[in-house]
Amino acid sequence: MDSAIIGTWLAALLTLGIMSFLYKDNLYYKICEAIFIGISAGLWFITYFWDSLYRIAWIGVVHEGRYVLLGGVVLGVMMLMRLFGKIGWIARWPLAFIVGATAGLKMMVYFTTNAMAQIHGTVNDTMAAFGGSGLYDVVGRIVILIGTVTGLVYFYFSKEHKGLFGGVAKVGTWFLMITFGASFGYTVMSRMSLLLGRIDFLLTDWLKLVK
Amino acid sequence: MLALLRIAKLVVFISSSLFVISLLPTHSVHSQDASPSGSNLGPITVRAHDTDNDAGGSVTVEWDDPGYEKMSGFAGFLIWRTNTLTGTSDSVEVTPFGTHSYDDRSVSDDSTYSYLVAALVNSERVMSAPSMQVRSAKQWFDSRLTWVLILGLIICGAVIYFIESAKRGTKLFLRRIAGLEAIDEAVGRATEMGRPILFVAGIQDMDDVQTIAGLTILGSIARTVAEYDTKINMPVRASLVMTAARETIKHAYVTAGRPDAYNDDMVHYVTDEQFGFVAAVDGIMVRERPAACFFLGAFFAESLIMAETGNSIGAIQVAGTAMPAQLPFFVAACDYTLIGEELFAASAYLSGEPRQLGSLKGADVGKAIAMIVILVGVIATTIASAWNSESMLWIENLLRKMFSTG
Amino acid sequence: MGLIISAVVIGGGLLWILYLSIKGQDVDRRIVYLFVGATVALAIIFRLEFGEVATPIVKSVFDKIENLPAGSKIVLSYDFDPAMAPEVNPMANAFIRHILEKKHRLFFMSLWATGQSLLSVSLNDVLKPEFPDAKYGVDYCNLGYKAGNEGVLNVVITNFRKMFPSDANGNSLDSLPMFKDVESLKDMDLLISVGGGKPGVKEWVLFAGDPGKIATAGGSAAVSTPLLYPYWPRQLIGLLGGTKGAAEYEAELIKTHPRFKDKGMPALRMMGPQTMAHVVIIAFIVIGNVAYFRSRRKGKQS
Amino acid sequence: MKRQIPMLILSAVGTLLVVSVFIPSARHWQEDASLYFDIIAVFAFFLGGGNLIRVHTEKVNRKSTGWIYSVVTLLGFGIMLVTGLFKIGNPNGIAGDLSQTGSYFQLLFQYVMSPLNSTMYALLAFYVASASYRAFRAKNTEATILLVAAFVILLGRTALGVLLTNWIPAQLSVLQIPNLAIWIMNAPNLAGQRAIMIGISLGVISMSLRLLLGIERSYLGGDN
Repeated sequence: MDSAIIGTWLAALLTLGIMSFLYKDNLYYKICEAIFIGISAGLWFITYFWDSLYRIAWIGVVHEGRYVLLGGVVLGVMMLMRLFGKIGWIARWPLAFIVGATAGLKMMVYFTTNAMAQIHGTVNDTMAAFGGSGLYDVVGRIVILIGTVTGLVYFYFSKEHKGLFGGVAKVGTWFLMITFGASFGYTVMSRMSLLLGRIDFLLTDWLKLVK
Repeated sequence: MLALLRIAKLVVFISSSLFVISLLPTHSVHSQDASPSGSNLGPITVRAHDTDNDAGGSVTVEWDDPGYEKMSGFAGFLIWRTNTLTGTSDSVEVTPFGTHSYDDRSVSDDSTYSYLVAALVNSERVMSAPSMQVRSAKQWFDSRLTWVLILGLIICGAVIYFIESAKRGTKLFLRRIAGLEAIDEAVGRATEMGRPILFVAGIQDMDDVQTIAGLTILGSIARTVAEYDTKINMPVRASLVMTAARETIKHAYVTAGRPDAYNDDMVHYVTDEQFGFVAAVDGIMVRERPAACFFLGAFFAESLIMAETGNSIGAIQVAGTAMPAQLPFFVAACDYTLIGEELFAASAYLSGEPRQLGSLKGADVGKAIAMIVILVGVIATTIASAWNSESMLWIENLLRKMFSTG
Repeated sequence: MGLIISAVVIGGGLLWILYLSIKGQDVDRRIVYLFVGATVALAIIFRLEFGEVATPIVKSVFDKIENLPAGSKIVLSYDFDPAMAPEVNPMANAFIRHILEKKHRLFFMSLWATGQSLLSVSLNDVLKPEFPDAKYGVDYCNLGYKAGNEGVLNVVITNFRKMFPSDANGNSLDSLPMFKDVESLKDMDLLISVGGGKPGVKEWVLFAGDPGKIATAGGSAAVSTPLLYPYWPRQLIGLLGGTKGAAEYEAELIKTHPRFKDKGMPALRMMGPQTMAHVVIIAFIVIGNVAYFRSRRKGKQS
Repeated sequence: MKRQIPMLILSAVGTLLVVSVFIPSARHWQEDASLYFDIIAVFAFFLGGGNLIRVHTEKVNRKSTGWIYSVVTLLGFGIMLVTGLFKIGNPNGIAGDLSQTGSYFQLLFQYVMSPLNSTMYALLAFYVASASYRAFRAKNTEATILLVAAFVILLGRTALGVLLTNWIPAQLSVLQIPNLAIWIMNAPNLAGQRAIMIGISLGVISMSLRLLLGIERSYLGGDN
C-alpha cells in the first residue's frame, strides 16, 4: 500500500467524521475535532516559528543587521513576563503597543479606503452604471442616491428615529435588507460548490463510484 | 572659495558631458542629415526634477519624443546619467515604447545629477542635450494627501470637540440600539438558567480593529457577568487576543468587586486555524449548551456555521461585525445583529460615560458630511452631463479631486 | 433513469416536507441537511446535467460572436492563474470553439504571466485537436504574455508592433498574414478578457474598450462579477460570471453548434449538482413561507 | 504607573503612525510596526500554546469527562511540533522548505489538515439551506424585503428565472428576472453596501480616537 492510498482513506474517514456532526455530536466527531485542534495548533506554531521568529527576527537581526527589529523582540519577551506573577503587568506594554499601532494604522486605512473611496465611488460608479439620460438611468441614479443617504441616516446615532427622520431611517433599513438579501442569494451557489467538492472526493477518489 | 568650488563643479560637469557624448557612437541632434532614416526630427528635450512626494533617493526624468518612436527600427529610449559631483556617468535604463518618463531610484540625496536621453534607432543613438542639474530630496509632506488631512482633521476635530463638550456636562441624546439592550437580557437569562455564556471576539488577531471593538464590549458584558455570578466561556483563535481578553475580564471582575471569582481559564486558546477553531466552538456549543452566544468581531465564512449551531441549541444570540459579506448570515441566524458601525459604537453606549458618548456624536458629523457630498456630487454630475453646465462640472471635478485617494 | 430516481427521491421528499410544514409540524434541521446532501450526491452519481438557458448578459456575448461576419478579428486574453482556472478556463475554451467555428481570426494574448501556460494548454488540448484545419498565423496566433499590466493596453491601443515585436514563438508580426491589416487594437472587432483579478476585465474596459471604442466582453470568477456589473451594458457588451456564466455559454454553444456536444462541457457538468441544490434551497424558502402563512392563519382563527 | 506607561506607549505609537501616513520618509514605520506585531505574536504563542497544553494535561490528569480526546489533541500537537521543528522526512533536510513535497509535515497537511478544513468549510452548504428554510419568512416588512431580494437573486441564477420571464418584451427587458437581479446588485445593493462601509469607517475613527485619547481602556486591565 502506498502512502497515497492510506492518505485517501485517512482523508475520507476524517471527512465523514466532520460530517457526522450534522446528525449530532458524537464520539467520531469528537476524535476528529481533537485531531484537528492538535494538528492545526502545532502547524501554526511551526509556521510562526520558522516564518516570524527565525526568518524575520533571527535572520533579520543576526544576519542582515536590522537592529530595529530588536525592539519587537524586547516587546515579545515582555509579553512572556505574563508567566511570572509578580512582574506580569509588564506584558501590558507590548499590548499597548499593538493596540496603539492598530488604532493609528487602521483609522487611516478605513478613512481612505472605506470613507473617501466609497464617496468617490458613489459619484463615479453611479455614472458608469446609470450615466445616460433615459428613464432607466434616472431611476437608477435616484435609487443609489436615496439608498446611500437613507442608509447613512439609519446609522445616525444622535437623533431619535421618530417622525420624518424615523421614516427616512426606516427606508434606510429597507435598503440594508435588500443588500443582505442580495449578498445572501449571490453566495449560495459558491457555498454549494464547496460541498460538491467534498462529496465528489468521497464518491470519486475514495469509493470510485463515479468514473 | 565657494565660488571656486562651483566653477570646478561646472568644469567637471561640462567636460564629463562632452566626454560622454564623444564616447557614444552618435551624431549631433541638430545635424539633420545624420538622423537614422534621414527624417527631419527636432531634438529630444529632457527635464529632470526631484520625484514628488517621496522619501528622497529618486529623480524623475521626463522627455518629449519628436517622433522617433514612429520610425522603423526604434528600440527604446536610453537614459544616461552623469553624477556632476564625481563626474562619473552610466546608463540607467532602456525604457520600452510609449514611455516618456522614468523614476531613477538609484540616486543619492547627497549628489547632483544631469540626464541625457537617447533614442535608439537601428543601433544608432540620437542624443538629447543634457538636462539641468538636479538633486533628489525627501518631502516632509505628501501633497497628494492634502484633502485626506483636511477632511480627517475636520472629522477628528468634531469627535474631540464633542468629547470635550460632553466632559463639561453638555447633555447628549443617543438613539437606542436594540441589539445592545438585548445583551443584558441575554446575560440575565443565562443566569436564571444556570448556564454559561459563550463569547467569541471574531477570528482575527489584535491587529484588526474589530477584535478590539469586540473586547471593549466584552469589558461591559464581563462586568454584568461578574455581578450576576454567571459563567463565561471564551475560546480564542489568537494568543494575543487571549492575553488581552484576560486583562479585560479581570478588570471587569475587579471593578464589580469580585476579583476572587476571576479565573484565567475563562479565556482559553484553541488553535490559530480558522476552521479548526470553528470545529472546537461548535463542539463547545453542543456540549456546554450556553444560554447566550456573543459573536462580536471580525468574521469570515465561519459566521453562519457558528450562528446556525448556536441557533440549534436554542441560545439567545447577539452578533456584530464590520465584515459586510458576513452580515447577511448573522442577520438570518441571530436574534440581534450589530451592523457595521454599531459594533464600534457599542462599548461607548454600554459604558454610558459622557466622553465616550460624545465621540459618537462626533462621528455623526462625518456622516452628515458624507451625505451632503454624495447628494451634491450625484446631482452635480447629473446636471453637468445633461446640460453641460460649466459650474456643475467644476463642482464635480473638485469633489473627484477631494475624494480621490491616489 | 438517474433523472427519474433523483426526481422521485427529491420531489417526493420536498412534497413530504411541504405536507409536514403545512400540518404545522417542525421539520427537523437534520432532514434539511439530509436533503441537501442527497441532492448533491444523486446529481454527482447520475451525472445530472440541466439545459442552462442563457441570461441576457451572456446571450449578448454569444450573439455578438455568432453574428460577426466570418473573418472578424477577435482578441482573447488569458488574464488568470491556475487557482481561478476551474471557474474561468471553461469560458476560454468555449470562446475558442465558438470563434473558430465561426471562422473568425483569433488573437491570443495574456496580461498575466501565469496565463501563458494555461493558454498553451488550451491551444494543445482544444484548438489543435478540434480545429486541425486552423492555420497558425492565418486563423489564429499567440502573442503571449507581456509584462506591464494595463500599460500594455495603453500601448497596443495605438500600436501592436511596438509592444509585440514578435509573437510568442518569435515570428515577427509582419510575417503573419493575419496581421496584414492590423495596426492596433482599434482594428479589432471584439476584445474578450477572461480573468478574475487585476489586470482583468475592468482594465480592458477602462484602458482599451472605452478609449478605443472597441466592443469588449469578459468572463470573470463569481466573486469579482458583481464589481463588473456596473459596466454592463454600456462599456461591456456582455459578461460571463463564474461557472454559471460559463455553463450558460456552453449550453448556448451546443444548442447552435451541436457538433460540440460530445466535447465535454465542464461548466455544464459542474453546474448540474449546483443547480439541483439551488432549486432545493429555493423550494425550502417557498415551503418555509407556505408553512408560516398557514400557521399564522391558524393562529388568527383560534 | 502600571497604567500610565502603557497608556503613554499606546498614544505615542498610535499618533506617530497616523502622522507617518502623511510623511513619505516615515512610511516605513508602518512596515516596522507590522513586523513588530509578527514578532510579538510568536512570543505570545508560547502563552497560547502553553495554555493549550496546560488545559489538556489537566483534563488528562483529573480524568475529567472526555479526557481521552485531550490525549489525542496533545498527541497531534506534539507530532506536528516534532515533524515541523526537525523537518522530518524533508528531502532537503533542515534547510528545506517547510512545505516541501514528501516531508512528513506536508503529508500531514495534505491528508489530515486539508480534508478537515475543507469539510468544515463545506458544512456551510448545509447551514445555508437550514437558514434559508427557517429564517427567510415574510414576518414583517424588513424580513419580506430581505426575502424578496434574496429570492430574485437566487432565481436569477437558475434557468428557472430566465424561463419564467422570457415573455416580457424587449422594451421592458429590465423586468426579466436575470436583468432585475443585476439591477438589484447594481443599484440598491450597492447603495446599501456604501452606507455600511462609510458608517464603518466613521465608527473606526471615533473608536480609534477613544483609544488614543485613553477614554477607552478596559482591555489594559486594572491597577493591580
